[in-house]
Amino acid sequence: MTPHIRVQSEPFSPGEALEGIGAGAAGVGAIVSFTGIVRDLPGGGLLRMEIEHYPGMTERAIGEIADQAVSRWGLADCLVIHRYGALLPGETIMMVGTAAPHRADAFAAAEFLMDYLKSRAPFWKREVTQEGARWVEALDEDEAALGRW
Amino acid sequence: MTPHIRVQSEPFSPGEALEGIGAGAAGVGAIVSFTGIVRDLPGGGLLRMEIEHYPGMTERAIGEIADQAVSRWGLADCLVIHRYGALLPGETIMMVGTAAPHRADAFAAAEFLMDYLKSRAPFWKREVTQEGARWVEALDEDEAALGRW
Amino acid sequence: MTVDVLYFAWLRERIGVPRERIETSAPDVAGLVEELRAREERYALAFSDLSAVRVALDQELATLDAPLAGVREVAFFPPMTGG
Amino acid sequence: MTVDVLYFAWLRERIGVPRERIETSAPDVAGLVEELRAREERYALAFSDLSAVRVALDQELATLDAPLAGVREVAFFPPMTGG
Repeated sequence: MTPHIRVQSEPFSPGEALEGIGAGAAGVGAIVSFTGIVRDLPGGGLLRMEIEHYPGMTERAIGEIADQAVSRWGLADCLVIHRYGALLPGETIMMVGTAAPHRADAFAAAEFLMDYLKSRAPFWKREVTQEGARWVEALDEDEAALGRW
Repeated sequence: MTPHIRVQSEPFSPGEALEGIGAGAAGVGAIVSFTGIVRDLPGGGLLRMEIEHYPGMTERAIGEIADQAVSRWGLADCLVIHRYGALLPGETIMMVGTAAPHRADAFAAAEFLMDYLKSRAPFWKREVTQEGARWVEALDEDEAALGRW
Repeated sequence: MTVDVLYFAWLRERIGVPRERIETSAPDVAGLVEELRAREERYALAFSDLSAVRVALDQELATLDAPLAGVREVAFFPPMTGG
Repeated sequence: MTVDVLYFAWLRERIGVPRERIETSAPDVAGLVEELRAREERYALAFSDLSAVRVALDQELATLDAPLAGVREVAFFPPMTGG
């Protein structure tokens, strides 16, 4: 099956998206979704999160990651939505959804998608506060997470 | 926080339920949902799935499992919905939802909830086909899955 | 003592009732099971393989060697298949 | 050969442009980086720590020793922080 991939600046409804995952596909017993939200900074004060991306490569990189998930875990459906642009604390940044016959596959595929999107899809986050802006640094643990796949 | 637990025979909308998870809670960066669907039998022919439960103990057992998940992974929100009664192929049986600051905790808590609900909440499934009915047998692998926690 | 005994799934089907009130002097669950088995064929059949039977005392999972003192509700059922 | 060179995130900010067309004879990415570094201070600054720089050739992730032959689009950026 062909994964459903959306790269957009507009907000979207995770609930509506969830209702579409696996709809009409046969043999689906398990659906897993992950939704990522802009968190405020520990002490508060985040004015907005800006997300830059690499148009063209973004869709291609997400497509390759999603294709891998589909074939490795035999997914009946696979959804990835990722926003770019300026987002406020509490706004939804992105979502992945997987549908499979059994729960272990749906969970593993969703975690794989998240781990790879985090470090292999060309997005860059920038936190803007009253004091200024700073690019979010990649974490060693995010790179290390790829090792489990 | 107090987990949200619903044991009901009525259908529900996973999309609507997802929109409520973590709503209004501070510091949420990650929301994971699992939705379980009645699958048809491999060769087809499932007329319906009947789910029996133990009223009173069901709510209590789910509550204890959810409380464990909340404290162990520091969840900001936790939802469990489980239906009983007669369900058709394709219908939603149940759903869990977790909200946490980080994705690893939200994923782990959702998988923990599923593993424990499967083997420790008093539900019993019965498959009804044209040929008759049979109680679904617990799988050794479901019991074994508890070992990882 | 008097306890409410509940049966679920195929245990309920084999015994034929979902619940009954039972007068027992058994000290523990295993003793109660022995009393039930001795009653009638349908109980003996339902409890023929104890590895397939789970028990809850007052709605908390328990084991066959758990004491019955103070317990009001005993439930027997097969391994659970929720989720 | 002529390549389109793209910069993202703080590499874009330090260099001051999001993309530019560059005439190069470098055989590989590392050679192109050397040419850029030699151009101006802002490039030297942007490429001062190569462990913090990632590269894509025609929109596929690559490494610094990858050859440039036939490549039309080279992109430099910091480690990605999506999700």
